[in-house]
Amino acid sequence: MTSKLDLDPGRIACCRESADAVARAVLAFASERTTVSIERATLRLIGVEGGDDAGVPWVNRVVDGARSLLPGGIALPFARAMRVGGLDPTQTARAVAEGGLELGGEGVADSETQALAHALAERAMARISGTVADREARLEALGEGPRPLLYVIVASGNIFEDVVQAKVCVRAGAQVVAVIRSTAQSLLDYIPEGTTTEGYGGTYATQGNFRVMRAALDEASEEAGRYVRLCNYASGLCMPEMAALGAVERLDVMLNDALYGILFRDINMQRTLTDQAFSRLVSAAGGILINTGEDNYLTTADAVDAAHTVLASQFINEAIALRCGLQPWQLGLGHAMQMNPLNEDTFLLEVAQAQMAREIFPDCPLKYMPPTKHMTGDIFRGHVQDAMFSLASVMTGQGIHLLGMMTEAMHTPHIHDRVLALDATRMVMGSARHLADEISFVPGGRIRTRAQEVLAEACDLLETVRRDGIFAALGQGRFADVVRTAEGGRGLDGVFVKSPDYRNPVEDLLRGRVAWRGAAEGA
Amino acid sequence: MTSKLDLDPGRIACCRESADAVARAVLAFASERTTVSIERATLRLIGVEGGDDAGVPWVNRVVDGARSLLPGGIALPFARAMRVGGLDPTQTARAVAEGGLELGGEGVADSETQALAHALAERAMARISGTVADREARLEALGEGPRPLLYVIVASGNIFEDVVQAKVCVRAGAQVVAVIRSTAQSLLDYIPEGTTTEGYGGTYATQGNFRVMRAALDEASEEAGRYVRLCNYASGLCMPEMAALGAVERLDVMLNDALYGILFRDINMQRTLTDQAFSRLVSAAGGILINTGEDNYLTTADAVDAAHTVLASQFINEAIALRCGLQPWQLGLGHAMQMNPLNEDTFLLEVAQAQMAREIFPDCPLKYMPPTKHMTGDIFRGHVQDAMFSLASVMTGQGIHLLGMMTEAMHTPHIHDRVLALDATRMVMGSARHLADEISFVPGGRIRTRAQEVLAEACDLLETVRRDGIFAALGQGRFADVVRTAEGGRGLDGVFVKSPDYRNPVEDLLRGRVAWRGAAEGA
Amino acid sequence: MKRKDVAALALPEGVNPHAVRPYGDALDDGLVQVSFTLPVPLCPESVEAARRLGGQMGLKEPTVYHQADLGHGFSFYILYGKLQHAVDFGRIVVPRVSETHVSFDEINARVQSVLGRRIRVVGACTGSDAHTVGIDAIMNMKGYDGEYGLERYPQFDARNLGSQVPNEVLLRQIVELDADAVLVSQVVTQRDVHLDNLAELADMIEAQGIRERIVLVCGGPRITHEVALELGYDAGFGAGTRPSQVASFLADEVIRRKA
Amino acid sequence: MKRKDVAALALPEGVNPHAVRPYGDALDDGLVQVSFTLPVPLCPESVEAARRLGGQMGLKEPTVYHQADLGHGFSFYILYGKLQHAVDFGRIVVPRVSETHVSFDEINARVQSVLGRRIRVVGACTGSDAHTVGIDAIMNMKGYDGEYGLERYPQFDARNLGSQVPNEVLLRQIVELDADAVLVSQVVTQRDVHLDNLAELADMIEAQGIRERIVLVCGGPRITHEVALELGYDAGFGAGTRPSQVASFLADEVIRRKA
Ligand code: B12
Ligand code: B12
Ligand SMILES: Cc1ncc(COP(=O)(O)O)c(C=O)c1O
Ligand SMILES: Cc1ncc(COP(=O)(O)O)c(C=O)c1O
Repeated sequence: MTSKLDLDPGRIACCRESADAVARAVLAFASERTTVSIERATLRLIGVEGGDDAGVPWVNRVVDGARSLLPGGIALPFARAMRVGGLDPTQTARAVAEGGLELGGEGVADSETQALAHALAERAMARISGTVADREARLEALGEGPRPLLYVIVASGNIFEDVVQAKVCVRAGAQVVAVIRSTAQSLLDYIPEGTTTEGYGGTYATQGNFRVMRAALDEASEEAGRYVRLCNYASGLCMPEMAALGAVERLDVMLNDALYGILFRDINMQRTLTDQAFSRLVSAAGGILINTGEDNYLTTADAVDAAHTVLASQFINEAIALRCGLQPWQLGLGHAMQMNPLNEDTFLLEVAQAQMAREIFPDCPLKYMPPTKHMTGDIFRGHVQDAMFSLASVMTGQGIHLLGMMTEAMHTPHIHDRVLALDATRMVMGSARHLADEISFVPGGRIRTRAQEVLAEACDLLETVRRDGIFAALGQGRFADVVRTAEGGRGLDGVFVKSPDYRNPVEDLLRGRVAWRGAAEGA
Repeated sequence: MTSKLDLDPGRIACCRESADAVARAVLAFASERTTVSIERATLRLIGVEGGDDAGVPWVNRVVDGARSLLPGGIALPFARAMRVGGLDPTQTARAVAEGGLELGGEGVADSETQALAHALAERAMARISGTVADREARLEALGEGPRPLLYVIVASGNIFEDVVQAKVCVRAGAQVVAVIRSTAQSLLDYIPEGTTTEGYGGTYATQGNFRVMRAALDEASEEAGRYVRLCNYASGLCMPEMAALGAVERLDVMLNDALYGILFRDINMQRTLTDQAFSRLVSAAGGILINTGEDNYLTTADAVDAAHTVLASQFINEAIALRCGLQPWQLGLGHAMQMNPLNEDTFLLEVAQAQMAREIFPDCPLKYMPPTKHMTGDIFRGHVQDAMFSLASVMTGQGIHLLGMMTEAMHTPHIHDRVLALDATRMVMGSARHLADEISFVPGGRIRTRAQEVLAEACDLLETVRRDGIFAALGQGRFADVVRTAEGGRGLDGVFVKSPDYRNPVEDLLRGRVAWRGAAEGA
Repeated sequence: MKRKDVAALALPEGVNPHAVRPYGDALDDGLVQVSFTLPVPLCPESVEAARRLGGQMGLKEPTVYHQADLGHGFSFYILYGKLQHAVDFGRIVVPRVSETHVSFDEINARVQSVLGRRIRVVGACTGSDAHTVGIDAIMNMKGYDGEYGLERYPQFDARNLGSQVPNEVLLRQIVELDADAVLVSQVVTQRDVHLDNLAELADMIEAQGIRERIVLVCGGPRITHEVALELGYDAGFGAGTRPSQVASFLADEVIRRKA
Repeated sequence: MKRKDVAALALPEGVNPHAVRPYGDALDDGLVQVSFTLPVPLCPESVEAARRLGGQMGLKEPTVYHQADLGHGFSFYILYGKLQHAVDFGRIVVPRVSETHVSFDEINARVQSVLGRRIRVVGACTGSDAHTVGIDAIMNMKGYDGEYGLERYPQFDARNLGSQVPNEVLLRQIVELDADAVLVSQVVTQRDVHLDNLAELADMIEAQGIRERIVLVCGGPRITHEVALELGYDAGFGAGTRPSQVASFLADEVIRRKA
């Protein structure tokens, strides 16, 4: 692809350098820590499922009862308990929770325990690889249709109703179905159990619900003759566990962002950044396409003034992701230009931003979100706003296109809202299918100038963040106009500095994979 | 403006040459003939108004009673009757109609009658010029807002309801208000009298209704702080009279086409082409912006295959208009690409056609019509179709933009349909205001290639029409897939070959104006 | 199926066919969208008026999500609410034109073998209506939606009289050509002019004493089979009709009466 | 005007204020647009079902202009029809927040001169609701729609606690800061969670015995003044509220109670 914007490659390289420095610092910080959710994710990966009658997952019961052990990691104590009890992972967890088995004590570091832990980790990896192979076979057999992938959300609050709606969407052309989870689930420090029909503003993300929807979409995929991707959230306090469930239940796409939880959920930054590293290692192994959260930034900050913060964050997300072993094709970097459409020439700015992201991250399937904030109760106007956005998307070669809904300002979509959105989007994109090949932007024009300016500002911001560190930058409100402190927010009590004897064979294998791959690619 | 399409100027010149040859033949044919409507228009211009109790206009009563005199023209016999009766024009007409005065007889050619007829014609011209000056003063004082002018129709069937709706439109941003006339009025060989609240699918166009709406729009213009243009039809069997009323009642825009009546109303071609010439002379003098009817062609013919017929017809309309003294700024050449929006890349073809017309007729305020035929009962889809069309319009610098209505497939618009259309159009055009300055089309691409092909085909077609003559071409169904014969259709009995002593001082002055102007411009 | 068989219809799980309600994102939530203009200027009371109208329509929790002043005393509203009404789907019976899909070749073959002569068809868009695209789609060579029109069928002798044809002229042609079938198109429906036009033609044909010999068919975007039957026609075809549907119906009917 | 005066409203000519109906393109034509999905597959009977529902809503001549099969047993409809219902506009009374528009400077001057001290305001988006943009628009420096927020008003001491604030935490802050006024934002309305949240807070403040001393205000896109009053609040502000409207109301109310 030749540049239509004449962006300075030197400046882009400079952004990447700063971002990588930030990423290195973040990952160094994270590698010295673990969290309750990382430990729970580890248990989930080695096979612990289910929970008590009150719905508390066994992994929570186990980890909460073993806080003092966490600096060393839960893996070896748990493996030892398995050996002692001679039970499978879930039975062991239950026994531990119910007091029948104890964690800790002697033999935690003995070689047999280590061997068992390692074997369990190997099995976990095999399970993940199996899922990857399954997905690849299905994709191979069915294909998935042209890009951008059309992405819709279902959010009825009842997984069975969600299934109905998802199937209707698939018939109307959806290529990715995201099940929105219940308001505030991200602040729960556990994942609810079982198949649930609860939630408001969304449906609880649970392992059971993942399975129900995966099966439904597999059926719909066969019917539609194309593979339909399932999406959920590796985000919030349970980020690592969500990633783990995604990897084993064959979710294909997961929202996963370095800063989103900090900025928009007031989750403690030490917690989220530590969880980030682990969750990305898992997603990398699971062949999961992640969607980053920059599409949210401009809901709080001004879209015209703060466009560069989106780009800067994309660079940071990219750097962290690559260092965690994600491939460029797995990076659905998010963006959205939340501009008041009544202002003059906003479409030009929209196109400039979208084209810029396209050219800077040529191998990433950018995830493009419609400008939701300026949607009003006027569904007719809103439908047109979304159409213009569809045009911008196809004009600039986006990879994943989140469908705007004309009823965005009122409710989670009604069944036909999505169909009408898909119809309109397919019509607009079809009628302008090759427009991107047809047009170029005039030198010195508003579009080129805007893109160049935004890039320059992002470059400056990244330098500042590199200099001050990400914690300080967040303390200065540099992203999304939101100010957060290193000690503030939820979940800090779930962070532990690793002791020198910390062991997590699952993490080791995940990291090993990255190191191996990095080595293989000469990076 | 530099060409974005790399159209061959030689080919454009060649088209103009063929078209001009066609125009010369048409105008030569027309200059040897008159029609009942031309004669009635002449009477209207010299001041005859009103009609009998049954609503038959005096001009019809007079002309119908004097068919044998028409080869010589009505003007002198009428002037003589005025002298004999000593009455004003309307009184004279009434007296003639009621048998109190006779037309014809001796003295028709004497110098005093000639002088009176000439004086009446001079007064008519003065009245027209007064209207022009009035319009210019108002435009000077108020301006009329940016191009494309947003053009909406009102069509309630009741002029007073139309007024309400027009005012609401003006508030919402309309710059041209067209009062659609009743279905089939074009086939009436008279203009109904007075202020009427009748009509279906539109409101009768009458002199009284013109006045009501003009007054209302003048009021709305003051309120809005911009001059709002009024539009109606100089079309159908009464084309010349409509043009005359438009010129005296300060209509600003009139639909007026060389072929529309022939193709879409089965009006006899000799009749329409003769009426054309006179009506255009009047519109030229009246400073009226005409809208030609090529936007209708692709409702019957296939838009992709027959796009060149639109261009060919635009060339013919242009040539006839220029020869009748219209200035390029008065030529609202119509076009619309009625393509199924579900077909791939139709937006590219739409843009190609619009940009092509823009570049070929750089000084004409092209009138761009939305693709109405593929509008369905799905108002949500339709609203988006119209939005895409608004974008194509602003991307290619159209001059007049007829607003598409999401309810096009069902009814004449409801009051909010127009407001929603205006809202959406202003939003789309505003957000892409300078897009035309920003983009160019790649050499060898689909857009350039398409435009070049359509031009080449139009060139061939024009050569055929020049060779065979317009009558034969219409007989071969070369336009809009409709076949018509020289003797077929309505209104042929209203055409008269002028005798050598034909006199029409109004026509003389109108023609003199053109000759004088042509001379002044060295043409 | 000529008649709907409720049991055979695949209804979503849980739907009670005897009380069907709109569905937004849960069964029986009744969610509907409504928009309209009121001839009152925008003010809190006008919004409340819109809401109350929603209530009168049978909406529970009618909510005005958008309101706009249109000026000159008018204001526009968009509402959502939960419709309390329901329909008994099992009781609805709608007459249908036969739905067996037969191909171009099959139709021609059948006419040739059973009737043994060409079917004579006259068509027109009548009254002041000038919309020929619809009748052309059905009758002309070129056809519609990838299908040929009747003129292309070897076993049909199709004559399209075009637009704005007065009923008298059409009747004269029917008699003159001894038509087996008549196709009338009506697109303009303002002031119900189409109903008047169609009824007038049916009466004239009746008065002429030839009604029994003719298959009388009308069509247009606002025509339904039900309306056509009410007007005394043999069939009515609406938006999106394909030529083969009409040809197939004509062949069946003419054969039924004349073979 | 605090109350609507029907006589003072400029109604279009001919409108009867006691029977106001929707307007399409003629007075009292009653034209409305409706859309919904039915949980039945598309067939002639489902279209008829949609039409009948239109009839039940009070539409004369309900016409289905668009129907689409959504698959899996669902179908979508767009209807138009003529609503027979009407509202008596003269009888509608809606409580309003005072509408006198006062400027930034006037408000500050008035507080300073009449109250003689700064007004203490605490604001938050409560419960699980994380939508801060609305409360920020009213309270933060930056403000909204070209107007400054309360933090910029020299005569207001405004404290924005942000999002997802539990009612207990908010109450504690109210007491601690001895707030004159409380601003609560609620954007998420699913399962009426906003009503529960707002009612709970009102109860807690009541129970604390400080209700009289506090001007209690809520806001959000689905909040109306009427709903707020029902919930025991002093005022409610909906979509598009500007900071000065809130500042002006707070100034009036605090002065009324405490000056
Ligand atoms: C093209 C068009 C025109 C063209 C017509 C060219 C022509 N020679 O046909 C032109 C530009 C000339 C025109 C003019 C006018 N039009 Co017009 N026009 C349309 C438009 C945009 C498309 C119609 C069309 O071609 N559809 C495509 C065909 C294939 O569909 P169809 O007609 O439904 O036909 C199908 C079926 O219905 C069926 N069918 C139809 N007839 C028959 C007959 C038989 C026997 C059978 C079996 C089946 C059948 O089969 C067809 C194929 O599936 C519609 C809006 C729209 N999008 O629908 C307005 C529309 C029909 N027009 C309208 C009006 C009012 C007019 C005017 C009266 C406006 C005016 N006052 O000047 C004029 C005058 C025309 C007149 N005297 O009749 C209104 C009618 C409103 C109403 N319901 O009464 C519409 C709906 C636009 C609007 N919203 O105002 N129009
Ligand atoms: C931006 C946004 C977000 C951002 C919020 C960022 C932030 N820090 O605020 C993010 C991306 C984080 C987000 C997340 C979610 N969102 Co959200 N979001 C929106 C969106 C697009 C815009 C809201 C907005 O900023 N409006 C602009 C402001 C200025 O308007 P406003 O809030 O109405 O405020 C004005 C007035 O109401 C009033 N006002 C407001 N509060 C107060 C208070 C007082 C005291 C006063 C006087 C006045 C006042 O004054 C303001 C200025 O005029 C809306 C859709 C839309 N277009 O409305 C959805 C929307 C509100 N979100 C929704 C949902 C469901 C969610 C999620 C729950 C989805 C999920 N399951 O994950 C999450 C979780 C959030 C949570 N826990 O609460 C739904 C709510 C549905 C409903 N009615 O219940 C909406 C309507 C989208 C939809 N159609 O589904 N969202
Ligand atoms: C990265 C990311 N995580 C999560 C969410 C969803 O919010 P919640 O945390 O409430 O699930 C979003 C919403 O856009 C997001 O971008
Ligand atoms: C040139 C011209 N005349 C007239 C009309 C309107 O039709 P009618 O002749 O029925 O007034 C049109 C419609 O688009 C037109 O383009």
